[in-house]
Amino acid sequence: MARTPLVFGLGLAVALLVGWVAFPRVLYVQRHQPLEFRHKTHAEKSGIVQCSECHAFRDDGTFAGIPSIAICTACHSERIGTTNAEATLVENYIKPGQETPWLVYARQPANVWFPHAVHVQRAALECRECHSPYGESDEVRIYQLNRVSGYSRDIWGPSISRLRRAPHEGMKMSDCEDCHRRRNVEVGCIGCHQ
Amino acid sequence: MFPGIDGFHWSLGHVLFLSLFFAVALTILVTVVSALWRTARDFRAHRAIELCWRSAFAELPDTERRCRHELSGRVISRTCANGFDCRQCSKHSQFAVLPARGIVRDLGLNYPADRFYHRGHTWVRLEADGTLTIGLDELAEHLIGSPDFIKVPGVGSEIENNETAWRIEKNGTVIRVRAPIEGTVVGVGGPLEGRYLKIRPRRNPQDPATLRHLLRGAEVHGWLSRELERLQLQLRAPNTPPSLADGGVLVSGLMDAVPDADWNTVLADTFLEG
Amino acid sequence: MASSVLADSRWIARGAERTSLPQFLLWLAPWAVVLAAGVYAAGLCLFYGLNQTNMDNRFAFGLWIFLDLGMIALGAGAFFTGFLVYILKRVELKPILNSAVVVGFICYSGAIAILMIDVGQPLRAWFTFWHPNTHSMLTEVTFCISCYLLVLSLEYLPILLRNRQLRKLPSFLVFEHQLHNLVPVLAGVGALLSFFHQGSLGGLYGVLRGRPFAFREGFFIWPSTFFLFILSAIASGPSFLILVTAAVEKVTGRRLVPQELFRRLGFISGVLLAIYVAAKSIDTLIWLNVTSPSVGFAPWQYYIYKPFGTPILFTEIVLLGLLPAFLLTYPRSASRRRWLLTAAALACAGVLLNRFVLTVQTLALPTLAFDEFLQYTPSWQEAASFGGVIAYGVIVYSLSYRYLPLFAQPKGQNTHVPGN
Amino acid sequence: MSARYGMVIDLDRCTGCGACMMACAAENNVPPVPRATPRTGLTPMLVRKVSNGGEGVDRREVFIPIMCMHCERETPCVGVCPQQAVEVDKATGIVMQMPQRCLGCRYCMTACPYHARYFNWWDPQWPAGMEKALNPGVAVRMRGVVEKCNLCHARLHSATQKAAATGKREINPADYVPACVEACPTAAIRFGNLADKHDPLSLEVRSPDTFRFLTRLGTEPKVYYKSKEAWVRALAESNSGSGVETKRG
Amino acid sequence: MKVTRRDLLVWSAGATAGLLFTPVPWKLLDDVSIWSQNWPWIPQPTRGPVDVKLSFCTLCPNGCGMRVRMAGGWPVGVAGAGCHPVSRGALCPLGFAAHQLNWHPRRLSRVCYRGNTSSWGEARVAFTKACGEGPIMIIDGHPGRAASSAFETFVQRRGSYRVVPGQETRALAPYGTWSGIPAAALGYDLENAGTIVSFGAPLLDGWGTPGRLTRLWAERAAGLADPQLHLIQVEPSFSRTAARAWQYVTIRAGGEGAVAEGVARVLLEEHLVPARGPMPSLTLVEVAEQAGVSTDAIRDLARTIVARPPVVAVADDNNPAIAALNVVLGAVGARGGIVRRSKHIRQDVCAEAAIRGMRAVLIDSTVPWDFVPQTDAEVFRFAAWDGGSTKADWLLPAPGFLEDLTDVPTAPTSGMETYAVAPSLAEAPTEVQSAAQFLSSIDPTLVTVDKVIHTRCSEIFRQRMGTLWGQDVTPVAKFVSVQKLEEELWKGAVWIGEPHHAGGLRCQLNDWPEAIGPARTSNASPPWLVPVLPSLASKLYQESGLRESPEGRSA
Repeated sequence: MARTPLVFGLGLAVALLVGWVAFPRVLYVQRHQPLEFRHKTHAEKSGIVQCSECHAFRDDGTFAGIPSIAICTACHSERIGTTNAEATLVENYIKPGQETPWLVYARQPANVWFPHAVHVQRAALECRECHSPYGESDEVRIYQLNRVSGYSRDIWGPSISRLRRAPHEGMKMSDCEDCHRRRNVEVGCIGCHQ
Repeated sequence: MFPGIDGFHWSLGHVLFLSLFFAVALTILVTVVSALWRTARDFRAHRAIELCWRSAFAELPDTERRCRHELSGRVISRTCANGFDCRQCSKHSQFAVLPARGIVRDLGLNYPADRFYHRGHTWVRLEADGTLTIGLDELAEHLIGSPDFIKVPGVGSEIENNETAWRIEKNGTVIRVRAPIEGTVVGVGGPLEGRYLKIRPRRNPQDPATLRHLLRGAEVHGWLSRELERLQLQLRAPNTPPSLADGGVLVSGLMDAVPDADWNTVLADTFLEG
Repeated sequence: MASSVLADSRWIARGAERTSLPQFLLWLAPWAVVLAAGVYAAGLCLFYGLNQTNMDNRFAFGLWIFLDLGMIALGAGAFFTGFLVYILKRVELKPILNSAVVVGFICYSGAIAILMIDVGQPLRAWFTFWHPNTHSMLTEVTFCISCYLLVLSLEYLPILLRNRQLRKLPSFLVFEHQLHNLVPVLAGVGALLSFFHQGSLGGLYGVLRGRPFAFREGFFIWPSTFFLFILSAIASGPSFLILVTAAVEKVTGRRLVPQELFRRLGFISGVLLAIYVAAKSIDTLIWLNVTSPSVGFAPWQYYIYKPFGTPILFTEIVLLGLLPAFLLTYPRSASRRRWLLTAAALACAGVLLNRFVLTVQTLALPTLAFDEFLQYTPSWQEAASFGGVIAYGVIVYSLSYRYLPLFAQPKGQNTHVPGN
Repeated sequence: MSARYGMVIDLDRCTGCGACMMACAAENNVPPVPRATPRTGLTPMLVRKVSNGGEGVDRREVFIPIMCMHCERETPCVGVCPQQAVEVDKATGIVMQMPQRCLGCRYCMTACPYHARYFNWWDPQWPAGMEKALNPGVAVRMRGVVEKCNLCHARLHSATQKAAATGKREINPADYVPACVEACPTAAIRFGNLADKHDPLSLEVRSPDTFRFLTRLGTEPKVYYKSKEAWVRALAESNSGSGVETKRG
Repeated sequence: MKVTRRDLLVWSAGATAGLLFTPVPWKLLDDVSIWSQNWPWIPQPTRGPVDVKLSFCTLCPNGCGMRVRMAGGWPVGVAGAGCHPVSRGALCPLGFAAHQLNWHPRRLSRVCYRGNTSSWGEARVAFTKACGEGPIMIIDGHPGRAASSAFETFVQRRGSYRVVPGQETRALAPYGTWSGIPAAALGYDLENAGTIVSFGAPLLDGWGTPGRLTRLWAERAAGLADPQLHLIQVEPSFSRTAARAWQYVTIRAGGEGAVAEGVARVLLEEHLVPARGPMPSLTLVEVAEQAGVSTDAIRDLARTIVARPPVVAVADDNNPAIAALNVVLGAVGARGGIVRRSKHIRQDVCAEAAIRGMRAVLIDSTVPWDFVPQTDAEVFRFAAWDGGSTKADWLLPAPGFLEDLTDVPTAPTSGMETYAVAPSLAEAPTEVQSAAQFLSSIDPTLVTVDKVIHTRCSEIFRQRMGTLWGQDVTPVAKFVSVQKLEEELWKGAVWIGEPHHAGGLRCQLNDWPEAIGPARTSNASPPWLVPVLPSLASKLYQESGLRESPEGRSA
């Protein structure tokens, strides 16, 4: 009669293994950025200190997000390095005047209105509070695309259980809400959805 | 739904509503889990077989649940309430003192007097070495004839009273034969050996109480005549009146001889399927 | 007929006389066709969206909501019988209990299936659980009918496990036994849930401040329709059970329950119906004279549009309310099977008419001075889905009747009498 | 102090040209689904023609733009939504419909006495390539959800953003004008903050010519109408079916 | 060990229980919901910087000022530009969805020769051949543009240039005939009128520059019992304008001219006006008979209209009787009446439907689709949208809304002279050419549109007259260079000429002209000049029932 718990346990174990280990690998597709862009190297070599020097605000208060190729061209109009990425940048994007098809880790869907101006300029939040200190590292992260929802993994956060995640990890609505609750800022649906 | 989820309010109505919901959900969950747990407990405590038999017994037609003392004529009418387990019957000893009214008569079947008979048409014979031999009685053998396939339990396995002891396959139908008594299987046989199982009983075979629930002697006749009567009713050709109870001797291999009968019912009634 | 040709006889309870398999399949075939058409229509609605229906921005609810409300009202027999048997210990109703559970299960699962097609985004329907608006009657309905369907499934499970083949598995049989022991708990929970969602379904319309035809004042947070719906549901539930049982008796040509039980159910139904009619009349008078005028709507204007004239109100309250209530309780009419069945049918029709008026007339009536009275005819997809649910019910009930012990029969009956 | 945005629609000035409908639909990315019928289309702003039923010189007609009235109290659609997809925004008083939360049960549509809510019966479709001409500030609604006038919240967003960029908390009222208000060629639709006593709108709503529809339902709509013609004002509370001739699709 | 069915069942039970304690069901539930919120087949708006540009609507000759919102380089929204002194920030309903027109399903995207796909090269060869073989005609819809100038230059030695005028322009034709001043130089000084009597003109429904009338009406007439501006509508049907007019006179269809005669007779007989003649030929009884109104009503109307001078009568189309009424009223060449707004415009020759003796006819995309010439000449039809059946041999895809540089001359009914430049804001499909570009490719020496615009700007600068209305109002005299002026115009400013002179226009009537019945039978919809409506407009009109369905119109 010890057979039944054994078989049951086996099913349980297989399910747990599949759910926790295999499932996240299947759910997310790994994509590489078109270029190996290193934040730290750029900061050191060009003397850029502020994020907003490249990730700028426009005059009407909107946030430009990832800078356009024009900003890259300012320094890289000709090859200034020997790496493959440098060659790709100059040959594939700068010379034809084409925008780099960056994969945006923090991209929210069309129904979300996230005003950087309100958070950064009015509430004076640091970029790293939401975007992690990625801008200070030399890491080139792999972009993970959720096959079902089409979202970047950063929206859910690196932990599949969403337990024990760092404050900057996760960009789901509940994360926004948590932060708002902590800071006692109340907004209705209209405040963040368009 | 939970604090921290968008739309949760710490308002009285909201909390009350959700509390009620969780209470209901919890009640349902507890009900299911406790039913499961009780099921598992029954199996652990070996009550499951008993429960199954009780349930099957409850499903039997009234005619199949007659008390042995009614069959033997000691009482006019009585339905068994103990699943044929006279060892648990408080009334059994009272009936035993009543004189038997029936006369033992040859029904053309061989029911040796040294055997004890179970209502599921098995017999038990006490051997000298303290083991019990179990076989299918003559009526059942006549019914089935030569089986297509039999499946007996392995040596060393435990069987419980009224649990399926072995299975007989005949013309695509699986017949589950109920065990007449509990014990450990020490030997197996088949129709050719004249016995199906040899078991070591769990209780002391010398104690009369061990085999008290089985029919023996004069009781067998009353029971058998009722069974034969039922069979005749069930096996007659459609739209013919029932023939008399003494309508001759049973042929062997009735299932082959009368293939159009409602064998489902016949076998279920005969082997106490429930 | 020779029983051995019944290929599925091993699955049919011993002693239960059932028609031959081919004949049974012949009976199921047309229903299966209707069900298939319904599934196809539902598939169209899910795949292409609700433009497949004839509902529109003004007639945002249509045939399906009427079906939901009607089925849930008639399915009230399940909880109410359970309540009577297990809580009030009216054991004489026990023979019909299993049948009542199956009827309830069919009504509720059918209603939920239709709801899932009816909502535009079924994939997000779980948001109601995750972000519930507890002020909404619909939230209450969603929670309660989901839970109650679970309860009904658990009540249905023991019946299912009593199938002749399934019960051969000891674990199933023991589980059935243990679950059956706990069914009174489920009956209690079911009664609680039903009380709330039957009421909330009424509240669904009663709270519509913007629709003076439906809007009602009430007690605490519940408009009067909340209580009227509970009453009308428990009044019509037993009547529906009478109808279903009578229909099964007609189809199978057997007497399944003692006729005394019919009278008993009819009496319960009749008394409750009488109470309901009284409450409904008082409510209508209050609404006509106080509630509606207070929001600026003269009551006469609800009834100027054909076909929703005052006759419909009369029909609902008198012809399909008072009359069956009388017939069901008056001993001389109640003791005649034909009268009893007619009365039960009238009672059920009355409740359906009530649900129809509340769903359809509410939406058809104008609110703004320059609104027009609207008409709406269901599309074939709506009608087919509707038919599909009915067919689903018939099929599930037929299968249950054939293979499960729906009506507790006296032991040994028919056992020795071969079928003909 | 939170704002309470509202409108006054001067019916005497409305020529029924439909510019408000068009501007609203273009601003809010309303799809021109060819197969939609007059009763299954999306018209968050809908101009209806109503006449007094007279003939010849006695005939009077009025055009009534109907939109979400943004009821302030007992908002009929808010209480009924099972999953909080509708709310009255605390900061602005806008009755907000969230299509992403909506499950499409349409209960709110039956609750709305103004029929100002619309269901996306169809998949949103535009002629090929026209997605380039969509307003980036408004998400396209998917099939199977309810939508309505959200008082051009995209414009509120732009105004908020613009204010935040200069560190301000309050928006410049000139930056937030709904599309219908902006489009009206006769300035018949006026928009403002009813909570602001100095807003011209606050004065205007107190005019004896101003009225609201179905105020007796007690929902305190924030969209007011205005007319000097008594028969038009009488429409506000008059019984439906009282013989007024109407036209719509 | 043998795997039994029971094992499988137990294993499945274990696996199911286990799965509930993994993210699989819960994460999938969430993701599927998110998927349903972002269905991949739902169009997504473009992301990118948003920008507002000033421009002008080029769908009709009125050229209303527009603020065009651009996102990612494409127009995504249109609103009225308040700085435009004529349209004053108002647009007609179509304008609000005009930016969507370029993606209309009936947009023309390839050259067609008699129903078959052809190419620009072949069209060019055919047209060049035609030019060599005989006279050609170019028909223009919006005269006075830089492109019109190029057309006229092209046909100088090759044939003739004709214009298809709008109804508003046609209504001014009698004054042109009587005064000798081109009708294209005339306009209405409605801003100063005290009473406007409209004979079926849809004044509040897209007449002239739509915003001009609606703004004027809203400011001076709407909702007042005795407004400063009396708007009297004389019309057979209860139109939108009639519904909103201060007074509405219902007449029999085609009775407009008769009513005008009757009113003139009463005015003259009762000496309500200084004028003395000539007396209309119809008696009041005859008028009442023809127009279906009582004689008393005509007398009342006459007395009412003179109660608040200045009075001007507006005809829906070329109707000499109504023009004669204006002469009787003294409204011609007077403040608040018909005025001459500019000096230098010459009369355009109107295109007749029957065209003879031509080898080829080129029809510009500005010509209304329903203008179908009856001719044996080879027809080259430019159009951005396919309006249905046409008799053109060549169907040539033209630039759509804001896809082509054009200038915007004075609007037909305007009381003041204006000039503006509408640069191309949207990228045109590659297969598209304007008529002017097409002609340039045949005759490379032909003057180009931007050159003409430059010349015109220089002319304005040289004359140092008028004012520029843009972000600020600047007199032309203040500009230091033509470049600065041109830059402002390209950014969306409007040049306004000198104020019109009340004098300079005289009409003398010797005989009462014969009344002409209405040219149009139905005035339910305004004279849209685009063959198709924006899809959104079609939809909204259909759904609101406000206007007749466009399908019925274009068929």
